[in-house]
Amino acid sequence: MEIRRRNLLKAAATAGALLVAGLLRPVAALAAWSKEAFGAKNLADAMKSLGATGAAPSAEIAIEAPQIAENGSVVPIEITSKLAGTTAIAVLIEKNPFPLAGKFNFSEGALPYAKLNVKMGETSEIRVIAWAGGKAYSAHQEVKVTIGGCGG
Amino acid sequence: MAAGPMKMRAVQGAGFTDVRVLMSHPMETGQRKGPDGKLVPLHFIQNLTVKVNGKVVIEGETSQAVSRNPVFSFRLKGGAKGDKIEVSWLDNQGETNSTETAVA
Amino acid sequence: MKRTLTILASATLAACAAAPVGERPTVTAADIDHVTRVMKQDFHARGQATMNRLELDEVQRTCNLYNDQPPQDVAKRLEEAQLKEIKIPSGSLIGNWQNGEKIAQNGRGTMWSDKPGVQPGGSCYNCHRIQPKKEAYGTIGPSLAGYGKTRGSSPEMQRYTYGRIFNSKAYNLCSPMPRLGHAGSLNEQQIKDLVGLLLDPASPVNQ
Amino acid sequence: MHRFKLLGALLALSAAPTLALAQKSPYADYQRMAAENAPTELFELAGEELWKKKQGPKNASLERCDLGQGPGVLKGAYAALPRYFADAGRVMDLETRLLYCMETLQGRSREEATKRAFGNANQGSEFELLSAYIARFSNGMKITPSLSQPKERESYELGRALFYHRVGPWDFSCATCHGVEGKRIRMSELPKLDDPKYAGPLMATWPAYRVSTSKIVTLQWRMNDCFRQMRTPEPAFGSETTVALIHFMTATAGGETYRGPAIKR
Repeated sequence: MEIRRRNLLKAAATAGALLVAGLLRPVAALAAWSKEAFGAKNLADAMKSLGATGAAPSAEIAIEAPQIAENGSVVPIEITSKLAGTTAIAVLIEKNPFPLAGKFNFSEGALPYAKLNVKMGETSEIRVIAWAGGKAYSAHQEVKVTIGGCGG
Repeated sequence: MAAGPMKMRAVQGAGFTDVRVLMSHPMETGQRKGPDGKLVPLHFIQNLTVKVNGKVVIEGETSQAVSRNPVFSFRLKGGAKGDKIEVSWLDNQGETNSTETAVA
Repeated sequence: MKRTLTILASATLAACAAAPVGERPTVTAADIDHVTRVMKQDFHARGQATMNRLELDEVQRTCNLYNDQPPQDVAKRLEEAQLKEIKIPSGSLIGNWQNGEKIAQNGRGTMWSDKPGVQPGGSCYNCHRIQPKKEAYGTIGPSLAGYGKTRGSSPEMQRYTYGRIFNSKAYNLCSPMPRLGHAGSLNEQQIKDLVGLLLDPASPVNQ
Repeated sequence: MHRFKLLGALLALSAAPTLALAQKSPYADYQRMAAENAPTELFELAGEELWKKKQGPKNASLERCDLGQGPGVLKGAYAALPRYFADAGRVMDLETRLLYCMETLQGRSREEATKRAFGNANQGSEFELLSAYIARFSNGMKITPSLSQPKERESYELGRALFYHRVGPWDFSCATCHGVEGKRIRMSELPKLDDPKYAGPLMATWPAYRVSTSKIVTLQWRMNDCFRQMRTPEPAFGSETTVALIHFMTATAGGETYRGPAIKR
């Protein structure tokens, strides 16, 4: 394994630390980031920005997540779409301040599958949207979040 | 860990190649207070790119809701021993990192 | 320690490796002193956690000696002595249950990491179910849900509840519960507020 | 470690009901999935760098450190600790031994090396990262802490006595929380650590990536933090007290298969 560290942009980032995040956008904009969808504060707005309003429920989308999570700061989820020709999958956590957690576009050569850890502020539905043949489909699963600890 | 090292493994499975990639990154939400009582600025990975032999196969966009020290697994169709896999990320502060490995 | 060690050395290896499940070691006064000696040599004061915290009082010493099951006469004598130390204020002991709930939830205070001078909480939810609707509760102590509903709030019950929080060891010498008043962790008003949480008919504990 | 083979087998049998028990926990699925997807390897990688890094007045790495299996031998080392080390004249757990090697091989002072014994999410401590790296080499092996030397039995007995010793302003002992079956503090299940049925699965998964603090936590840290919550003064890193407690609990877990570094809540 080889690790390469590229800090070319770090100097710019440091210099810009006092500036609002928006000014750094041009750098990030080199790669697309759906600012509007990620900035949406509720599920409906996020779905709208993603062009997924009215997504049809589908049993072909599998969500594997624990029913109860001991700690909301790390909730493992595994998502798979069995819809033929799936081009993208998005994960939304309905009760989070910003529901959209991630969106993955798959090209020829990748399977429509992703496994990741997400943060959940409270018990919430996890909604997964998959796009196939230009249409959006959706599935959801609830994850209960326990925030325990002794306070010590 | 602060933003820094990455680690990746790509292993052939049944008809696909399993790629697991780990990244050191604080994934700050901008809502957490640091030891000084001040809010720690928003700092999270926004873009993730997976390439196989130089060709982009997955483009991911992520938010601050991805957990600290992100771990992602992806699956590639087929895949042969020795295929070169490259994963890179770019965060909202312009930091970036990448790693590559060959399918084992 | 020496005595136990001699027994061990002559025992089989298996017995050395892991004591029979649930069986506590036989403890002598010398063993307790040995443990205290080792701790004094290994520990250092930090923040408000000073070294005198390693000294044992008679209750701790007795409970350690008898593995929390002292003979009845020994327990009774010490319980009575502990009971005498409880200072129960006059008048109603039912304080503000809303404040009581905050104190019951608060698990901070008196640790080396806590700021000195900040009034500690009672850590009650760590071990007890209290408000039936609050789910994050511990189970080391008995459930206190509906505590006042079944017991009423007579002056006698108020005094008992106050005393039990002030010094649980006065009622059950080797109870796992801290002596919150006796240790100086909770003050009079805080204990009254906790009594309120448990006994006030308006408290969610009794709904 | 052949002398404990029989014992290990016996204890393994007694630990068998543990699996069914673990499945009863409402968090079993969560814990399994989180463990599969934990970033533990990142910390192991950082630990490997520290193991090989030349530092201290002697500008030496730790690669010749003898963890009990010979200089530099990592395979199975963690699973066979704590044990007595003749060169140091005392029983040591992994972290205490690492400190010894930092002092002897690297020429560092105890004070300097333990200045930051426990790290944070931004930067783990040397002991935490090294522990994660070294423990990995014992994954799949049976836990067999040594008890054949008189000093080892003494340490075990001291740990056992400490476990039940009530002390401090709140009268707590380890057993107050970890001596009864089926109890919780808030929502956290409390393993009964003088019982192989609970000590086995627990000790088999330290050190671990702690989800709530995003860092590797070690047994020395666990001892330190339990005493903090018991409201006592602070035990010194690698002290006789902390090593003895670790020895007692590891011996109680003897025979269990080590499966760390794992994850914790």
